[in-house]
Amino acid sequence: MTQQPTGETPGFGPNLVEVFGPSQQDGGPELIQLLTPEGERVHHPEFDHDFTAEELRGFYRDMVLTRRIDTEATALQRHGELGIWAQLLGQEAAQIGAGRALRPQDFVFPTYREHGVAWCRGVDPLRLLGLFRGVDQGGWNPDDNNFGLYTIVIGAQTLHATGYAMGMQRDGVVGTGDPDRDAAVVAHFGDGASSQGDVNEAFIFAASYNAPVVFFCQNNQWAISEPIERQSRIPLYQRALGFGFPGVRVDGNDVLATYAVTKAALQRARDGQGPTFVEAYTYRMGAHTTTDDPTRYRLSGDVESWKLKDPIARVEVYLRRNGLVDDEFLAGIQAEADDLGHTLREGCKAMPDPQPMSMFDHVYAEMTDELAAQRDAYAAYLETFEGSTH
Amino acid sequence: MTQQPTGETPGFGPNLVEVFGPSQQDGGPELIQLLTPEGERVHHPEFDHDFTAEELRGFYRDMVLTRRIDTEATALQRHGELGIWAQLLGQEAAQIGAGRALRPQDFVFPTYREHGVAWCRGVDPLRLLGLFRGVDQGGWNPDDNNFGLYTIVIGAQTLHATGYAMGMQRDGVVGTGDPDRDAAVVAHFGDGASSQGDVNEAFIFAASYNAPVVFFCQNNQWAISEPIERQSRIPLYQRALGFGFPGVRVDGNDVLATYAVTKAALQRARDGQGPTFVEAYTYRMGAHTTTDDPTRYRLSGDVESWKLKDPIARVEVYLRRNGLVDDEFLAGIQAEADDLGHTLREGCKAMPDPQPMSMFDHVYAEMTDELAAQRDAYAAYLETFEGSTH
Amino acid sequence: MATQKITLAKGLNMGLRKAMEADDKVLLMGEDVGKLGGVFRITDGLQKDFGEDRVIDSPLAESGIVGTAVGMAMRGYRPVVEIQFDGFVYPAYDQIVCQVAKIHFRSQGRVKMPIVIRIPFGGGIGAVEHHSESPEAQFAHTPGLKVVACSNPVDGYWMIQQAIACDDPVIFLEPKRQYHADKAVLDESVTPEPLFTSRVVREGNDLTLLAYGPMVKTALKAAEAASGEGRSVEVIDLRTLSPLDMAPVLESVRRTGRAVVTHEAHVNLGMGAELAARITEECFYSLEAPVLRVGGFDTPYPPSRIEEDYLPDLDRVLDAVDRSWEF
Amino acid sequence: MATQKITLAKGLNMGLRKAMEADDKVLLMGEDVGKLGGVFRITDGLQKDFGEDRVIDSPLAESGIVGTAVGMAMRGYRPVVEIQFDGFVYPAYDQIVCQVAKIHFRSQGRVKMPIVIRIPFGGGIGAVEHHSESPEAQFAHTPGLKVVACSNPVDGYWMIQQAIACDDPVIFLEPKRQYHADKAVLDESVTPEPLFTSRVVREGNDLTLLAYGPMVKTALKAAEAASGEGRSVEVIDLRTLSPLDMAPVLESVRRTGRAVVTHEAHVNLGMGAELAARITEECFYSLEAPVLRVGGFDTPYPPSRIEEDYLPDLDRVLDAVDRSWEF
Ligand SMILES: Cc1ncc(C[n+]2csc(CCOP(=O)(O)OP(=O)(O)O)c2C)c(N)n1
Ligand SMILES: Cc1ncc(C[n+]2csc(CCOP(=O)(O)OP(=O)(O)O)c2C)c(N)n1
Ligand SMILES: [Mg+2]
Ligand SMILES: [Mg+2]
Repeated sequence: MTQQPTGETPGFGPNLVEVFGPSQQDGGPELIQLLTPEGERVHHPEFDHDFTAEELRGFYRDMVLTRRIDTEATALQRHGELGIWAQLLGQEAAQIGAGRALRPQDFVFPTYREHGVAWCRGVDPLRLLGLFRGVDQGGWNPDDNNFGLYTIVIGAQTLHATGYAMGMQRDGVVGTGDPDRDAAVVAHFGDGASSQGDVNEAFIFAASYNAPVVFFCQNNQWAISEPIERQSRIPLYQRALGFGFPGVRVDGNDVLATYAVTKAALQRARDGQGPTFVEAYTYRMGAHTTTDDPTRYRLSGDVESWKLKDPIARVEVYLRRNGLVDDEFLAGIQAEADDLGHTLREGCKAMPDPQPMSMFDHVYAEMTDELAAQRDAYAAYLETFEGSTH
Repeated sequence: MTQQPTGETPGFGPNLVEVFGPSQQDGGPELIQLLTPEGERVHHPEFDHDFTAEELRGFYRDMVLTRRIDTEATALQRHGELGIWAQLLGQEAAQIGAGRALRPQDFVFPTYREHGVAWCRGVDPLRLLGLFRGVDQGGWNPDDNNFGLYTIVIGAQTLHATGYAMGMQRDGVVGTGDPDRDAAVVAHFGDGASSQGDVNEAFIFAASYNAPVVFFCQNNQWAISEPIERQSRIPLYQRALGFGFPGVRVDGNDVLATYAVTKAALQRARDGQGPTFVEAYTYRMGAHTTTDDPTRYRLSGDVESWKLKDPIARVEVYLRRNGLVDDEFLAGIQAEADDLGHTLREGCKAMPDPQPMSMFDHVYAEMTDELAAQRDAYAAYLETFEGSTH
Repeated sequence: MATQKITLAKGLNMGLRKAMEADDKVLLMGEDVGKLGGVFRITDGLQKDFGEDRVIDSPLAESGIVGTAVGMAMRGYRPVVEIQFDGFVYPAYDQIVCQVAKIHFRSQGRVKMPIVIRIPFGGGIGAVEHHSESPEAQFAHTPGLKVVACSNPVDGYWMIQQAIACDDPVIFLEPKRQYHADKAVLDESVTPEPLFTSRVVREGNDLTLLAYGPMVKTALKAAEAASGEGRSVEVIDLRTLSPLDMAPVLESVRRTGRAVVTHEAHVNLGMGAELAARITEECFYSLEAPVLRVGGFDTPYPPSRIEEDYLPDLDRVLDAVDRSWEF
Repeated sequence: MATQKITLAKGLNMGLRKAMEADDKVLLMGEDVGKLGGVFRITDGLQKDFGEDRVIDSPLAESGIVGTAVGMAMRGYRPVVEIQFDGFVYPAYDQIVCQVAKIHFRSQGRVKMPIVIRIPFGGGIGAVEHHSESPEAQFAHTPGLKVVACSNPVDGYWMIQQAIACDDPVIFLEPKRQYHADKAVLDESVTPEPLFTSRVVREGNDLTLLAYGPMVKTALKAAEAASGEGRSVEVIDLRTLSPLDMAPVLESVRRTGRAVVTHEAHVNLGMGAELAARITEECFYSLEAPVLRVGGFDTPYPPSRIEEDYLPDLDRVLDAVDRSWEF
């Protein structure tokens, strides 16, 4: 009953399908790729990069450690140490590619799932757990690593990113030609988020002011139980074209391609050429969060087929085949991962609960008398239990 | 400082400007036109229609009478009979073209400026004045003429339109092939409105459900004092392409073209082929409303150049040149317009103020005791002034 | 008709099913309400039985969901919208307060808005930010909306059906931490009270304790505890927040002379403020003490590890009862 | 420094200019704030003098305006946002209550949100729907926001500068029907009171009348009229709605024993409810009558031809004064 287009209607110019094809199973021909799922290095006429062995090993290490953060956190949730966890399994390449393309002066606005980007920015992974453990709502200082706090209201941060980028314009750090000065912003969001008014308004503001922002969408095919088709009937990156700025689709399971494309988009922004939409075409291998049950809404066959496109495996194959790593190197990274896992486990369990009275702190920069009175009354009330079992 | 794109960046594929050019002064080559400003009938390969003399005379009459409604209402505001008035001067062709393309079973969601569409739907023009006089908030029954109430919050009605269209799908009145049954919705909005989250969400819902809705945007170049460039740096109709449905730009000062294009878009919707975006490229010849002062923000030269594209004059030239009207016919319409003006003037002045107590009516379909008590208390209070000068 | 023991989640699910069976204009809309059955499974199985046209998975956009529901209502449907969590209703706030609430008035009664907006609300489930809000006052302040909150499985079953049958828009608040907490016996042969009425859920003579949604359970426990200290506390489950059903409240307070209101929402400008103002105006000479309020503090909802400090609990309610006494 | 007579519109315009001169991080954003100077001309001339980078015409999208202001604030700017009319703030409500209000708390004080959101509010100007709303309670209920309302030209001048200097987000309400109504003498050498304080604007002994924004003028007239009948009414201009400055209010009510609150917003869950609840709790034994509220009725704002019936006026305020007396 909710019919899909049945064909061409006379009178509507170039048939739409010719301009914008429907989303294709494998990401379509427009998918930018530099490393195939089989670990073959391929080249792209517009986006390419000469990766050093060092860089490639770095990506590999980043992805392995990021995956470990994710599996540890998932386990910690199962053991009751976290209330919930938003897994990134399968999205490591998209995040490490995007994260490593940044320069220090760039600024990142994440969702709640950007653990890999946080890693690249140097945020202590333990700090990521606080929100999910319920001990804080973001335990790092955004200005320490130019990495904003996780944002839960879908899409809200894309406007913040655009405003921040407008601030950069006013600070004169865009288009000066000085590579250590020119800066840009990355706004992360998901395929589902692309339906929010805020995200589309962010496109409008960014285009209108030509703001230096890269809209980095991880199309992991799902918004909880809803497939991408509910949000868009054409490839998402094409959304940007209608707002007057470029959009590209990159293989989000290919860290090389994601890196190269994001880097180019960031440079474009820093140069003062405005916003770009990067759709990292990937797949959410796990559940939406640890409380979700994807067996209710998707086929295990789909998941299986995506396993063949694993972002880490293909880099490992490439590195090995080209003799860029040896068993010792790989074992070293595994050891590092084990250490990281251990640190996270211990660190998480040791994370203290906040002081109850801390909820009155930081409601305002300038505390109000009425809130101070409420706080004091509660403190006095709590004192009446002193010594009791309350 | 808010730089515009300075050129091509290597790595971003087909240069954007090749795909989507910047908005062009005269509407650009993509502008669909059937009658030039000089009154020449031209043809279009995709959108055309054989207009009967009857139809053309009808358009002419509609536009003249609509303009009269507008000038009368403007005058009534100057005389203090209306609080404010939203003028449509210059947009008559866009509205009559869109309005006449409707079939009875279609449904229209207007903004606050669709006086011409209301006229086509058979809404008594006097009823339009109530809102602006402050005696009601919409004095007609939407179901009487399938014409919704004026909506003031920018863009809100585009979602209502989409939902209504989804209702039509569920009612089985889309794509049945029965011309008296198949129905569609038109959502009106302005160029400024295209920036609202709601409008973009309406595009998403309409595309996702393939809803039978025509998004009819009157790009009159201004949102109060802000020019279209603040909202979009490419032609507005291209916005739709990024959402996966067709967009076209029609000369909104050409009633023939607007009619033909809207009719085709409506048919597409009724046939179950989903949404279309029609950008009627026009110009707000008057102020935003009677309280606005456009001399503060735009050049009189621009207005002068648009006068040459007057939507009524070109039809008159065409009709006369082809001997389709004579002086008597034109005089008859003038007389009709004078009558209409008279009716509006007298009718407006005679419009009674609402009863104060009516504000308690219709807050709910099922009145609540507490509101009834508030009403009764106020009535009792008013009675204490009975006989006094209150 | 057989009786059965049900949870609140089950009661709501059954009530939705009944409403959909009774009237094929009833539609469900929202994020993940289809195959998944909603993140709380309240719509479990309904898409399977009623089809995708009546149980509609929506794009991820709350304003869009409510805005299209308005259009559906104009076309004669009765949409029931699910907002996934309380904290995500705000993108739809404009459509709710400017459109849903006003269209009947704007149209002089010509256009009805029989929309139900279901919101799982309140805290205490150990969730992250935006998942534990209590936005009721932000809706109750808006004329044109009706606002109700259920507190138990049986009410859930009946109230959702009554809300759907109501020709006015209803904000329907569901205490999410009660979804699976307790079971109650549903006897479908018992005629329910009308929707917009409050209910005395425990009788008492010394103090009137007002609660709704998740706090009713706490209030009942507090009354029980107080009775141990020889204080007879009457508990009223308000059920309807707009309109308020003041008659049983005033009758009670005139008898008891004391009132305490409790809710999870922030105290400042919460429902307690309105109740205190009205009770004081109507029972001025009966009051032995001012109406006291026990609510969430006037801070953002804190990290979940300290949410039990933020939320009013048995002890804080009892403390207010004591303070009322000592006044 | 010379004194001059100014309107409220002029006071705000001058205050904005001062703030922009004092700190080049101060930016203005909003619809039509540039060449047009805003539909009320409050930003008149500022874009000409400070340039398009500091006085920014925004696309027509309120959520976008506030959301980008958040990002600007994160980058160290102090954005002053103009919402064109009260009824158009709701598309931005989500960004305001979930982001602007919470980011300082969320970040444990690491990220400040020095954003001012200016809203011309209230009715009485003969406007169409959505142009006469009083949304203050919907913001005051939200922890993390501060909410103030100015009532006169001199306060307009000082308060807007103080709000911009404040490191917390401030919802700044401007009584639009007062913009051009009256002139007052501005003496810039006089040091203003702090922003978050209320002010006794007329002394009296028999009843305390609380008002803010557009109702201050009406309240003063009512006090004048009451004095003709031998009743000495004290009028307090609340100025700050969140936080409330209760000290002068309580001091006054303890003296007078009676209080009336008036505002244009709907009575139900309006500021009057909170004031009534607090006053009653703090002054229980001083009150001779319950706190009475005179507000807009609990209906949508009606068509303008009957708005004077909807709005509280001199007579309705006096009626409440009488009722308080007769209690
Ligand atoms: C405004 C809002 N509505 C609903 C939610 C609940 N929610 C959390 S994540 C999610 C799906 C997001 O999907 P997507 O944008 O694709 O990101 P992903 O989770 O796949 O990374 C939803 C609906 C929310 N957080 N915010
Ligand atoms: C949500 C909202 N914000 C602001 C306004 C105030 N306003 C009324 S009309 C208008 C400009 C609309 O421009 P456009 O969409 O181009 O329509 P036009 O008036 O040109 O027909 C604005 C900003 C409003 N009505 N609603
Ligand atoms: Mg996703
Ligand atoms: Mg316009």
